[in-house]
Amino acid sequence: MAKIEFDGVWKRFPDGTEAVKDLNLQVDDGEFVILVGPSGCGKSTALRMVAGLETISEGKMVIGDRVVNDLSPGERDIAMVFQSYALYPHMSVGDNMGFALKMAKIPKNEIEERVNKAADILGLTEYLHRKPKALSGGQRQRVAMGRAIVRNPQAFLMDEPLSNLDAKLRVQMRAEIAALQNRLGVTTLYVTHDQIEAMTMGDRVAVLKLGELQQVDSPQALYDNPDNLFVAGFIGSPAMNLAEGTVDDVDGEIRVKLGTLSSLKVNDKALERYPGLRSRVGGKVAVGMRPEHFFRADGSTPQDQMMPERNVTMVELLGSEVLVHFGTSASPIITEDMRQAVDDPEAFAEMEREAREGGQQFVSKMEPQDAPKVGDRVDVGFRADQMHFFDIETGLALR
Amino acid sequence: MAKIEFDGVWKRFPDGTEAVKDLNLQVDDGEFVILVGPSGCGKSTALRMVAGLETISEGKMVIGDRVVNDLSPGERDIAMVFQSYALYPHMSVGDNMGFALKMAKIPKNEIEERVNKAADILGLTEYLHRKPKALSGGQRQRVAMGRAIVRNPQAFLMDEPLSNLDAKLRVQMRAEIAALQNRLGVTTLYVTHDQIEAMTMGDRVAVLKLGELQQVDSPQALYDNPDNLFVAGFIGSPAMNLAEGTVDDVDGEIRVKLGTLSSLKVNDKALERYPGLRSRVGGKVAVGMRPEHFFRADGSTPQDQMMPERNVTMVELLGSEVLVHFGTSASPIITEDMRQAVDDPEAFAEMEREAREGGQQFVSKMEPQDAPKVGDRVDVGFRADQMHFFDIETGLALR
Amino acid sequence: TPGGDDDEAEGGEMVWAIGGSEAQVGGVHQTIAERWSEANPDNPIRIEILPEAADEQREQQALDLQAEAGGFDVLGVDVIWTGEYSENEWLESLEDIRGDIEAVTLPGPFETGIWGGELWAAPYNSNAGFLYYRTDLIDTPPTTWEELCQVAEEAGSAEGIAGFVGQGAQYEGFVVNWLEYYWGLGGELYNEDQSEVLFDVELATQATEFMADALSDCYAPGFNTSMEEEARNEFQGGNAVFMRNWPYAYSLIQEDTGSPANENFDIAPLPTFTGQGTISALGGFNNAVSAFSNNKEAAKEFVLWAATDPEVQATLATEASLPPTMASVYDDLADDPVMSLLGEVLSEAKPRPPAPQWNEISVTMQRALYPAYNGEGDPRSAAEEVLAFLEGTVGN
Amino acid sequence: MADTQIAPEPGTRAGAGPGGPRAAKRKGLSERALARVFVAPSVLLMALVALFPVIWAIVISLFLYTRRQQTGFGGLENYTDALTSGRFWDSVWFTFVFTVSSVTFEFLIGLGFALLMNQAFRGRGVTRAAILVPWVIPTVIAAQMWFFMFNVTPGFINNLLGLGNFNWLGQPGWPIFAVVFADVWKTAPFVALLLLAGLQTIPGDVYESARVDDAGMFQRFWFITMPLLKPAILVALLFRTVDALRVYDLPAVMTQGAFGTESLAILVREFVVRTPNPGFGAALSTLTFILVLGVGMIFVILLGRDLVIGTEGEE
Amino acid sequence: MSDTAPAPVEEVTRRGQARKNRRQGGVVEQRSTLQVWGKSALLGVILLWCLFPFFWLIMTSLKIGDRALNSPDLFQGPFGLQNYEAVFGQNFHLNLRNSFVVAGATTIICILVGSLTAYAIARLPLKRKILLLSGVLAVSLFPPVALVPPLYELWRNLGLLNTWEGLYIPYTAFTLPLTIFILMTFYASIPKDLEEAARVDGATPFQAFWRVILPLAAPGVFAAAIIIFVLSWNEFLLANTFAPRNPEIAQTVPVAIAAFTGAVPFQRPIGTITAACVIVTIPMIIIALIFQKRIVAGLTAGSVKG
Ligand SMILES: Nc1ncnc2c1ncn2[C@@H]1O[C@H](COP(=O)(O)OP(=O)(O)OP(=O)(O)O)[C@@H](O)[C@H]1O
Ligand SMILES: Nc1ncnc2c1ncn2[C@@H]1O[C@H](COP(=O)(O)OP(=O)(O)OP(=O)(O)O)[C@@H](O)[C@H]1O
Ligand SMILES: [Mg+2]
Ligand SMILES: [Mg+2]
Repeated sequence: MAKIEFDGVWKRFPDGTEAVKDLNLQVDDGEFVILVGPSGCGKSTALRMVAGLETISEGKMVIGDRVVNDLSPGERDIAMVFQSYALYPHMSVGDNMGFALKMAKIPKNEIEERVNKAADILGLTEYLHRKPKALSGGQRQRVAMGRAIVRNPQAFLMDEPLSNLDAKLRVQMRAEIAALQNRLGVTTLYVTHDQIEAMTMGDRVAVLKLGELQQVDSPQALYDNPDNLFVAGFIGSPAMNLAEGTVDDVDGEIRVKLGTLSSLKVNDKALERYPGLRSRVGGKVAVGMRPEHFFRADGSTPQDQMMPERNVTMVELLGSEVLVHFGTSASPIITEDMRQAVDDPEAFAEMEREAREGGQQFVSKMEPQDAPKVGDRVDVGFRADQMHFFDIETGLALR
Repeated sequence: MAKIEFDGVWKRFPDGTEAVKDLNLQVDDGEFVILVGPSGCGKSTALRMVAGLETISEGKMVIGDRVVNDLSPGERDIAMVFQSYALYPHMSVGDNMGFALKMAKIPKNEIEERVNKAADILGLTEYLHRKPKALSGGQRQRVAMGRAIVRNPQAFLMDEPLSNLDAKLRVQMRAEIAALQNRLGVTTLYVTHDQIEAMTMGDRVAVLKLGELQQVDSPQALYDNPDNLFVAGFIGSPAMNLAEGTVDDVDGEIRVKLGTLSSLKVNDKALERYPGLRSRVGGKVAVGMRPEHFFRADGSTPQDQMMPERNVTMVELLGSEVLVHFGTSASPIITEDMRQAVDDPEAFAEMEREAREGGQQFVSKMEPQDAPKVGDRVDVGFRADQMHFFDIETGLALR
Repeated sequence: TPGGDDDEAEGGEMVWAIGGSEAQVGGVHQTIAERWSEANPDNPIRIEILPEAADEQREQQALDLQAEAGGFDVLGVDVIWTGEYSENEWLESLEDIRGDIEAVTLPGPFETGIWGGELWAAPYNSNAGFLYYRTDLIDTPPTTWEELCQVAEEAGSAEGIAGFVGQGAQYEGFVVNWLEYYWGLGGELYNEDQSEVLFDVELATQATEFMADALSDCYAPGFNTSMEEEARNEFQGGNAVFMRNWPYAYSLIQEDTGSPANENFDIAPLPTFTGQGTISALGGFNNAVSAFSNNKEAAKEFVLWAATDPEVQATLATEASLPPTMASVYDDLADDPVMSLLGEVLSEAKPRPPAPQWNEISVTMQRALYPAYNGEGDPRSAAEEVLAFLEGTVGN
Repeated sequence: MADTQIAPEPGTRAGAGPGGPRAAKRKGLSERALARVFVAPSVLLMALVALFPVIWAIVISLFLYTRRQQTGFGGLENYTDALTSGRFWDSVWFTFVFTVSSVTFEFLIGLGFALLMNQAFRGRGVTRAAILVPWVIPTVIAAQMWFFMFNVTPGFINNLLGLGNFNWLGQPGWPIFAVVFADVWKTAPFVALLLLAGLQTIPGDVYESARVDDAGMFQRFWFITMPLLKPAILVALLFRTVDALRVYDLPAVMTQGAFGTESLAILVREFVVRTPNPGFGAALSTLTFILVLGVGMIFVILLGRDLVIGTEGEE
Repeated sequence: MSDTAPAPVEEVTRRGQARKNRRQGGVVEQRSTLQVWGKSALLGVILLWCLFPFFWLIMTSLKIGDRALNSPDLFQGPFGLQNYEAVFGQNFHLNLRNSFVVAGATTIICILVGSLTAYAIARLPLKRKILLLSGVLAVSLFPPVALVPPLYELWRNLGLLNTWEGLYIPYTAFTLPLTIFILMTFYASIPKDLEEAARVDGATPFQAFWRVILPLAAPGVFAAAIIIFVLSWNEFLLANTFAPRNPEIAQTVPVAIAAFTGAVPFQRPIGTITAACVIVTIPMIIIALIFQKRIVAGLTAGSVKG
């Protein structure tokens, strides 16, 4: 077992792409760290650098207490689940899983035992003798998983290992991986796009954007206290609603005004978390509101905790909950930063248009029994203590 | 545009594997049907049969009003996103996306226009000149997407097209696909493991298990009224809690007793949906309870709508909500059916053990503010109208 | 006499490097080697069989000799290699046995062993060209080339077959054929001791022009791609009236009872342009002693024996139809039609000059004259080219 | 596993400095060293066999000879002689024409064969072997055979086509055709074999994509097969070209170099074997070598661009 | 042109399925009888093209008698096995043995040594690869006839004349470039991820090569093996120089064939040559038949996503 440390690590591809920029991240011995970030932000590259599959353009990579920059992958003693699986096509599923053990000269019967056990866990027992090409996509992914979990390495590197599994299996696998990691105490770096995995599996979550580390913290901390707009917008699904707000001081009570209509009270709890807000009175800030903190207002809801008569534009039934989209006159946030995070010129253009028109859609999560219909005008409440505030230019939280 | 019809379709692989068994499914003209099912249940195979990439062992495949069993893929005029992407490694991203158009002899400038538009949507504009091998996994998947969406075919076939994208991009893509499908009115068959995609994108959802179609219905109907235990357990994440219950008639009030402790009232609403339950008084049935229908009971909760003093064994914070696992003495359901659905002998063995010991863990979804701590003993309420009942042997809903 | 460094190596087995069909097991060279070994158990001789093609034989000998490896003691050398080998100092001079050999050998073949006035190779077997003709189509063989061509055309077209076949492909055989015309016109290449060029451009042009004309008249189709075997096959298959070829064809045609030519052919000396006498190019192989041999004395004895022992020489003729070089043998072979004709022809046959440059000369002639007779070049300038080259060879 | 905090790498722990990270010592061979070890045997073997003779040949090409007798140092005289001789340029021209035409046809036919051999049908194995037959026949014998085929005597082709006594080998123009024809017959299977092997490397799912994209058979061939087959094509063309540039047997046996069919290799052999002039022969060899290598380099660079660059060390 | 989708033979041999499942993955393709006939006809033409001359060889080798052998009529008798008897009367089995040893050794060494080098060039970090490749190529490009005299000298000094080693060593050296180029393209076509997976699994670079890359390059390896074997089997120049005589020692088949002579000087031994040629061609056809089985598509199918 060993810690993994990125010490000012850069990756430049021959064509000049900088996939990882000055990454500083320490994964402690036995820790389980989740790596998240938009597609193409350098997660796989970072993992591959740990594994020794990409040269390190600059900086130091440390595993245990060895600088491993020049060590070959085999010498690093890590197990990896490749995003592309990279199964050995000429070997049966069993041989694929046992290959690393065979290389480590583990006795045959022990190999068999460990492979069978892993196959059990992964539900691959009946496919042990098949070649990868006769497997379904998810089965292949499980084989890739199996190749890692039969081992007992210094570190696990897993690159979206569950992305092609069905929900049920994924739940099971999550539990298995967590249990395994717990039992072996193996340092683990885990890439995922699944918010649930990100929030539940790891000790800490590291958020990358365009090769740059944004924030590393425990999942809940990340969720509750995002360091900047990007993290705020990235963590959580559906994403946090972000809008331009004007800060007012009404009789010593700080309020934010979104667009033309609403003026919401910022309560003390929120002010405690964002003390920087006080100095912004009269100015504009970025306001973040998570969908699940909206609720269907009723008579008892104070006026300064709700946006009255919102026009419902879309209702998505998710079974256990409902996503209600409604219109606001709040201007969306447009920073260069956002622009990059959106990574999609057209969406950006639309946002700009919306900004000009001074209005955007908010998404709220409501109880199914509270669900309005499209076209309804509803009063939408918001929990005053749950607001987030960021500098509109730098995107940094107003702490 | 054209309907797609599976008419008693079978697929047997040369090694004898029956990947699709007697599939009867009609996707209407312009309809958006989602195909879900456990890993390896034959979803990709079904799609590939529509595309003409797998021969049909038995049955008829109809697109529009032509039997296409013997038509080559090209003649079927369908666009497909492959689960494995199948990008052209020697072509740039732009050429990959434009290839089908080039084959269709679309003028160059129009190709360029359409490719640029798709690249915009997919956030690939800056990669248009790269070769696939210099892309990240998610970027490759987007190229695969792009290859399909530049076209205007009779049908879209999409095999987990968003599985490797981050949450944010996925939300965007979902919207784009839905909009595109709406705009073009193209019949679409869409495979996914993502519950949200399954629940929000399609007109109908088809559930496959081991090659057999289980149920086809609108997402909400599927969620609310699963036809059998398998669908009940498969749709929804976290999955529905399933346990053996004894049906009692207490003064004309139907109750179910789970394990030794609790006896829950079945209210009229539930009875309306499961009239078959009445005839089972005194017998055992399978009871299904969705996690989101639990709540933290308080003084006002009637005794017959709660399980008192449950031992909290795990609490998962998901940000917007909390999963609370608690112990019960309810016996789990073990049918051959279940066994197959679980597809994992070890998990099965554990379930059997639990069954002997007469107890299993339930998962509930609660508001973060209601979250107990591990080790707490809490009273867990359940919404009496939301119970599901199935025959314990056949797994069929007791309608 | 040679140096004494080989004294201690005196005795032991000798190696005779010779190729061709007769070197194979059962061939006459083997018989002769066995005969020698029986008579000289101290210095037996063994054959290293060289490949069939002359160029290959020469190449293999050259590798050994160039390396001064001494792997070969006795070398079977083509009559045209004498000068080259001696100039390379690969050969032991045979001057001390010259007299014995010269006394009994036909002059033509003997000359082929001489270079720079010295004897380097002992004559072993010889060869000369014949005119084969169809006795059923013509009565008497023509004596001039013009006549031959005319008769060939007439008889050929009457019969629906070709007139004349010979060696017309671009290779050494073509040079031989051309020289036979050129010599037949009275031309010469060099003077006696090869110190002066006597090449006559006029005659050479005539010879080439004759061939060029004949190519469209009396030569068989494919004449310009035919070698010995192609010629024989055409004649033997009954497709030609005349053939210029070596004696080997005789027995083959005679044995082929299915051939239209079988029983219906005869041989005659090659014609000339004057109708006088006959001229043929000489072929054959001589035996030389390697300068790197460890056993030169015995080797010399062997080559002398092979050149002068009447029994050996007779065996060549009787067992293998190889033309002997020893004059007296022909007297005993008078009733063999081939041998008797050979006896006649050989005395007038001309060796190609065994100069060291012969290969270059031959190549030059091929490259100049072959296109010329094929209408691809001017015969006169081709002849001038040859002359120029020949003159270059006498300077050094 | 040990319960130590520190990486339990036996043998490396002893040297672990307290606290701070340190550069780890390598164990075993680094990739770079291994690469050298992998390359070494080939290089040694090839150097052992080829280096000395090539250097020797290049050295003697600087000396003047009269036949086999060295007559002194000549510097580049042999080269200037060669480059100013019409015979040299004639043979360069023939070699060039031969190479271009034979390689073109070999490639086209070989590609066709390869595509055929790649099909699934009963008797494919036998067909594959049958297609290879021309190539396994020793060249000299094949050359002899084609001489018999084309020559007036015995005249198989004339017989077959009823051409009477058409003199394929004995009139200007046609001998080149005959030689090229024989070479194409003989070596198209070689190209086919290489391309067949190359076809196996093309992933099947790309074809599925292409079918779905409604690419017809020809389009799949042109847009998918050809580009993905490029490395194999380059290798096949490379070795066919350099071999064709050094063709010897076919013209030597079929025409003896007559009617402008003297190839560079025939010329070289002329001066090495038939009319030996080691210096001049070596100079001709060196010129041939430079020419062939020059052409070969074009392919190597094309190939290298495809295959090698990018895997090269990044420093 | 034909389609190039991978098409393993096994599937074809299941006759019932064969009609529907023509190719792997069972891509649907319509086949009219016309197409079938067209393809069969094409196949026929190709086989005729390839095999007619070989047929000529066989017919000629069976002919006896001088004139039959030289006749343009393939069926002009008389026929008999005398030519074959004559061939084996000349210790030809020893030549076959020599050729087998020499070609076999060349093939094995070439594949072993060449594989490693090709792998290093295709995948391992090396500087100046293009230069190395050019050097490798250059080795085989010098006109061999010019290399013969110095090599002869060298071999004589090393005592390698008339030995098997004396032949397969230079053969290996001169065939290595081809081997390296062929295998290099193959290794380069194998997804890099596989090897990376192996390295992560603790395989040394050599093990990764040996256990993962090499098996997947089988089509290339076997194609190369066929080529090397045939080239060294048929090599003439060096064999004729370094071991020109003595079947007991090292004379190879082509040299032996070239040494065949007619019954009398000048006579061309067509009968025995063709017979020998048929004899030596058959082992190579068998080898090609065996090796070609390994030239199959789709070896890397299912290994990587994307
Ligand atoms: N070529 C083949 N030969 C034999 N069995 C196969 C072959 N291809 C797939 N299968 C099997 O058929 C079943 C269905 O495969 P399919 O790829 O359709 O699954 P899927 O539903 O797409 O699964 P996933 O969600 O994992 O992609 C699987 O059990 C698989 O193992
Ligand atoms: N070989 C390469 N050459 C140039 N750029 C590359 C190369 N490989 C990856 N990249 C680029 O580097 C960036 C990071 O890639 P990486 O694979 O690490 O992304 P990722 O975070 O894993 O994304 P995903 O979630 O889509 O898998 C991407 O923008 C990608 O386009
Ligand atoms: Mg990635
Ligand atoms: Mg699938």
